[in-house]
Amino acid sequence: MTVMSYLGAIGAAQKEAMLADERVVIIGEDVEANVYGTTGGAGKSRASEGDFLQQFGRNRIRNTPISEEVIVGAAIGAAMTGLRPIVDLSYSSFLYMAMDQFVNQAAKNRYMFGGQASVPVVFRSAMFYGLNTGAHHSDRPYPMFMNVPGLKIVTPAFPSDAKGLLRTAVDTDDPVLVFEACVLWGSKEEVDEREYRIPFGVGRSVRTGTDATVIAVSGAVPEAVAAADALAPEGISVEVFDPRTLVPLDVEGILDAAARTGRVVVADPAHRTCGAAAEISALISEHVFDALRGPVRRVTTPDVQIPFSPALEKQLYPNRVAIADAVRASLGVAAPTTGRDGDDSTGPDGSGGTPPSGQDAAVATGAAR
Amino acid sequence: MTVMSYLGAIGAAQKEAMLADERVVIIGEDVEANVYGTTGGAGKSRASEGDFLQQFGRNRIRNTPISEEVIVGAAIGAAMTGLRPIVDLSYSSFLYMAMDQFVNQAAKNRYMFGGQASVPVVFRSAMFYGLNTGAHHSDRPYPMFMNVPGLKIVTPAFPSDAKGLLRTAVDTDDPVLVFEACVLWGSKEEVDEREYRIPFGVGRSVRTGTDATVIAVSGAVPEAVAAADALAPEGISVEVFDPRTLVPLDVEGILDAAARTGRVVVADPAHRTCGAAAEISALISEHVFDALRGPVRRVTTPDVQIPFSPALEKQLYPNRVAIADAVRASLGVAAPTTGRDGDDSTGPDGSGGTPPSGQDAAVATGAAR
Amino acid sequence: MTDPAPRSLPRDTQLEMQRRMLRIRRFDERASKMVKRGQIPGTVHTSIGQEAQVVGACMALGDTDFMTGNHRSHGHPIGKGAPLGPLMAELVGKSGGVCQGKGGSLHLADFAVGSLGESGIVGGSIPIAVGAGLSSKVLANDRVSLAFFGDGAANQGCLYEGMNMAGVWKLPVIFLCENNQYALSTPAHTVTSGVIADRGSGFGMPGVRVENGQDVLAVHEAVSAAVQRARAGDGPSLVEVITYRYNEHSEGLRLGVDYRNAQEKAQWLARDPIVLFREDLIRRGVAAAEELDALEADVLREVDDAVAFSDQSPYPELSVAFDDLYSDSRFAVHRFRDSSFGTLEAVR
Amino acid sequence: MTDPAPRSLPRDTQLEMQRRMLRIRRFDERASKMVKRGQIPGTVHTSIGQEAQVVGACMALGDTDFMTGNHRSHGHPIGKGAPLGPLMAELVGKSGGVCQGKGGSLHLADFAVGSLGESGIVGGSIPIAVGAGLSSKVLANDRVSLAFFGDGAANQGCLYEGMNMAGVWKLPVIFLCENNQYALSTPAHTVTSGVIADRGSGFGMPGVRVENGQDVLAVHEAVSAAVQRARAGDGPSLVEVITYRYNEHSEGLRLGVDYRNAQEKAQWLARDPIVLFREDLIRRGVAAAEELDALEADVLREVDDAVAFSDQSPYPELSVAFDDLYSDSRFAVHRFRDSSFGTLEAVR
Ligand SMILES: Cc1ncc(C[n+]2csc(CCOP(=O)(O)OP(=O)(O)O)c2C)c(N)n1
Ligand SMILES: Cc1ncc(C[n+]2csc(CCOP(=O)(O)OP(=O)(O)O)c2C)c(N)n1
Ligand SMILES: [Mg+2]
Ligand SMILES: [Mg+2]
Repeated sequence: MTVMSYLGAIGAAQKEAMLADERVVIIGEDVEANVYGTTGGAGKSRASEGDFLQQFGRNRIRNTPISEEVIVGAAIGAAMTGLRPIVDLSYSSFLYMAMDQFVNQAAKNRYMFGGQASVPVVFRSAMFYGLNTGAHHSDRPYPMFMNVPGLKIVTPAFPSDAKGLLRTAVDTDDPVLVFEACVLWGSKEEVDEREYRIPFGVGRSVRTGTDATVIAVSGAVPEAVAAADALAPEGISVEVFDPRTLVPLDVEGILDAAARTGRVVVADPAHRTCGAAAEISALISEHVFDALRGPVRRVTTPDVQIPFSPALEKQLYPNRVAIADAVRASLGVAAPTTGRDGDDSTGPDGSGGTPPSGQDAAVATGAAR
Repeated sequence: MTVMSYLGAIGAAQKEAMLADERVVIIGEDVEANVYGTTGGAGKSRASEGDFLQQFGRNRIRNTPISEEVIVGAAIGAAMTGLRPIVDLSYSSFLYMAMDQFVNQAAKNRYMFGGQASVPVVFRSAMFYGLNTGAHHSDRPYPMFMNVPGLKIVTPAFPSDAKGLLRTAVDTDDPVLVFEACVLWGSKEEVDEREYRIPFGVGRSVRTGTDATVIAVSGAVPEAVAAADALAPEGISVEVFDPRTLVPLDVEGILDAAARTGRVVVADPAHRTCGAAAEISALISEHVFDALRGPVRRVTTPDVQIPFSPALEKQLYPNRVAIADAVRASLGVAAPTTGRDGDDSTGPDGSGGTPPSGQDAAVATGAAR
Repeated sequence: MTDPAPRSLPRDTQLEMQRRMLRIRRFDERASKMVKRGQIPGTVHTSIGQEAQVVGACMALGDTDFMTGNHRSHGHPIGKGAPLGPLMAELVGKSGGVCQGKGGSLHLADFAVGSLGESGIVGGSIPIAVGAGLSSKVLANDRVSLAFFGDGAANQGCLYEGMNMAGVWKLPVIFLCENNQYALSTPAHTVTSGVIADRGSGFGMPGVRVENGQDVLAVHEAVSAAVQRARAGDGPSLVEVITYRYNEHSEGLRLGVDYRNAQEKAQWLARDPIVLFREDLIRRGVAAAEELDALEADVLREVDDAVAFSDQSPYPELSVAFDDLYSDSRFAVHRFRDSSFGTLEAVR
Repeated sequence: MTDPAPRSLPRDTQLEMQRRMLRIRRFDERASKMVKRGQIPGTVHTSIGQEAQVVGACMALGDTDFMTGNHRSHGHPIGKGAPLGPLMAELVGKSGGVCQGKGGSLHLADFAVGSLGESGIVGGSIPIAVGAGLSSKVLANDRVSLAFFGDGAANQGCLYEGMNMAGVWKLPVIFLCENNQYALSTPAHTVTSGVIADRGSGFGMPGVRVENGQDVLAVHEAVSAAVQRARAGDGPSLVEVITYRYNEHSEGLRLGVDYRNAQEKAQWLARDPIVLFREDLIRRGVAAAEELDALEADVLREVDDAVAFSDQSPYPELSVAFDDLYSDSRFAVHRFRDSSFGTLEAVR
């Protein structure tokens, strides 16, 4: 085992996959110079040992023009004819440029050609939210892809999952979209440096608990854990379950986790309407209605676009405060009056005063009460 | 009042809007020749009286290249600078080509520029499902747009709504997507030939009932009505509620209709996962949990792409049989044993045998039991 | 319109050209009838009138070369050598269809002959062809990839992204524009700025215009040059072929306005590619009239056989609707088969 | 590199050019510092080194003409004449920002000066500019629309869709490629097939390459010709300007590899557009050195004032996050304000 960061684990998986199979190629903007940190060596620079370009050459490391539609389409075509591309689309907000290729080609080709086509291609992108880059870089668009049958959707929340799920993704003969929340980039974990795979459709029980269940997705997972930590001293025992892959979805795991406590909160950084949380909420109500002791509560980003100002942005995403509030609401208990816990948002030390940094959960984050 | 077809009502609204405001222009492929039936006169041909091209000229009837991305983007730019375009995108399956412009420009510009931009543009498209045109023409993609804050989404199910909602759409200073199910094209209704508007965010109670509530969207509305008709002789009284606009959504109307009976079925022709039905189900569970006497049931198109063969396609969409079965399931009653009602699917009289035409609801349509 | 095309191809090749053109003509004529009789659901887009353009291009490719197409879809796989039976069965929606009935006319594909799929989305398959060229390049397997698209599709941005990528990576790709001068009801000149073939040079590749696209040998020559260039590692080419479709955009479509005038149509009908080539073959002594008559009769039989093949093929079982969405299970969106159908009680 | 640009523009115009170039330089220098000090959140992309290209283009436009831009965003509105204070406040995220703090560096816009918005999506604003040209045409109001985009963006398909549409409808649009020879770490020549300017002719419009993009007058002349053409109703133009950015792609970005060599950088630094134009103004007797010194001092003060304006502006209230998503209410996604927040009980 080695301690790896989230990005390091992705880089390691990519290298393993490149070494294991000549048909694996990496396609994307600025992958040569390792701008996004997953095609470098230990030193993350082209010069350093283990650099992908040096190791695998320009035939397999394809530094592209800025042409998302044809990047995605060409990767699909290449996958249909013998390669197994990993496409680095940098930020998730750029996926829309290639939406037609995702929906009408990647998702449909195997089906519509009666099984003749195989489309083994992985599309990676970072959800760059929470970093004050404004509405054009902060998207979390996985729900719209969940509505497209034929795609598989992976949202690893831990370095070890990032590595094992990416290897499975490369092995898969179907198009896989991997969404990597940048708020997780810094997280570190003991990761097996040997090859391993984590199957799709099997969630991870992050924490067990008896009073309430939080189903948490992607960047909301560490916040859910922090909320559980904060609630423990109040005598509230919280189960945290991370589905890890949204398609296929571990419905059984979710239902079991939900039914065990009967009080459920779904924490999902995507926009609310028709988001992953909506689907999970609907599934739970449909299948284990009788086990529910109250409504399934959603903690999501509200249905606004992402504003730039540090005074506005961070409070919008599901955080530990909002999740904890929702859990308390599900139990019908009030928050302790002693100051709020878990406030780790930091405003920049800008001129003209510090931006309001507190997380006013009642107003900002959508905690149910 | 005049009897109008669904398409006729749309054409009438377009003409009214063109006459009322010089800034309204129509942009789209083949709009000159009225290929899609909403820019013609009574006779639907260029030569006939009332033809849009003759009446309004090429400056305002813009027959475009096949370039969806710039059609949509240019319409947005034109809307930001003084026009009020109606864009005819023909089939909904082509919207993906312009996804970036929808999400990153149309939806975000007013917000991200702090209110400086106004984006009064209407995007119309037909959901061409159920007509054996295969996976590239049969999409019902409104759920993915519901996940994009900043867009308004309209799904008229009746000619009178199509006319009144389209006028409101043209008046609105925000981007509006109108999804027109082709299964509704043939429907006819008495429609006021004078100008009128139907407000967004106000649903239509299509039918009142006391035992169960069906919330039905777009092409599922007539099927829900037919299901209610079929259930009446069994002594089951069904309320049918059509939200008419999905964003903004008549949450209050939905909750009232749901709470009134406590037994709810949501019928939605989109794919299931993260679809409109998921959102409506989640909202109902969240807000009127205590009024529910059982789980909210979804009747949707299953999460497969749309196959071409007449033996495969029609059975996949929510139909009267599936909706009725779901209502019965919500009431815990069995279907009457006397033959199935409401089977109106017709197979082509092809060579080599007739395709299986029955709607085997238990297998095919997802009726809950 | 005189053309220096090399009339020196092997006799068999020339006869095969005529055979494939005839196959397209007769297949599409039959399909058109079947649409009108309700025997084919939905609609079809025929290549009647464009056979020289299709076959000239396809036969410049080798058997293992790749090809993608569009909604005007039957000609491409036929031109590439696909058997007719499974194509016809596909149009009808039978389980013996080349896509098991799941694709239909708009989405034919026959991977066995390098046909990677027709696209109902205008322009949508162009990037796929670029990708096929990329895999050829990476795997160094010498396969060429050809994308068919119309004059209408020539205004889709993905074409230029594809041309740029193929150009800069020197991929073995041929961008073949079937300029039949209309996109549905829209005359190309009203929506096209400049000349399509001229768009090649800005992307660093030859842009060739075959003015006489009704001459199968002229098309074959131009595309063969592009194939040669691609195989030599010199990268992509843009080839624009001027042609004409005889029928309406799609079978059964009735528009209130006729956007093409009668004189124009008559002129093109007088230059029928199959008639022209037949006369050419006879004139040059490549084949005798009787031989060509026999070939024509042969093709008619092939089409009859294709219809018979389709007739005897059963419609697919409903469960087939849930096959082949993913590679690894019949229906794997959720681990619960029913969760796309209804509540869990249904199977529990 | 000698250039026949007309050095005969009105003196005031020439001085205004120098002033706007200086504004861009000093504004971006300050912004860069503020990023490094954590006073500006996120990052910024400076136009330092590209001032001649920006200002030469902007000043060829009239006040009511339209303009769209990209992530390298500050220069465009400054070049178009926007006041600096609200721009700086926007970068910091203050309520006095030109977008009320909701846009930030990547999404500046100042509709008062015809700046319709910078786009963080590479290529994304090109269709918007085409649309602005369309409304000018339909409303016959003589306004021209200019789209700034980089060499990287020149490979986005929407550019060619836009060029075609503008070409065929003869819209008053100028496609201005800021070719600073790199897209992030990627040298343009490694991802561009052919020459960008040469792509105009295939789309029926002039494609002009301004080799000396560090000469503000050379840029101004080329763009003025395009503006004239647009106003005359002759349609769009493509103008490619060769230039160079001095800083890293974005401030604070640290890459392990230096993709630009020192010699190349030194050569470009030696041809600083502001220094060149200062010398030119003095040489031609348009302005004395002292006058230009005063102008420089003036601009420094303007930037100080902009920072002061930003400093005194408060951060926006959180509720502002829910304004201006739609036109007709503060927060209208659902009729229930809370339904994007939590359960209904919260407000009932
Ligand atoms: C992206 C997209 N836009 C629009 C359509 C509708 N459509 C189908 S075929 C066609 C015309 C295509 O013209 P062209 O490319 O010239 O091909 P042709 O039919 O002439 O062979 C149109 C507009 C479509 N299928 N896909
Ligand atoms: C659609 C899209 N793809 C990728 C990016 C990431 N990105 C931001 S700037 C940039 C380089 C742009 O290069 P160029 O257009 O030459 O502009 P320059 O930065 O050189 O001014 C890239 C790749 C993006 N913002 N949008
Ligand atoms: Mg055509
Ligand atoms: Mg650049």
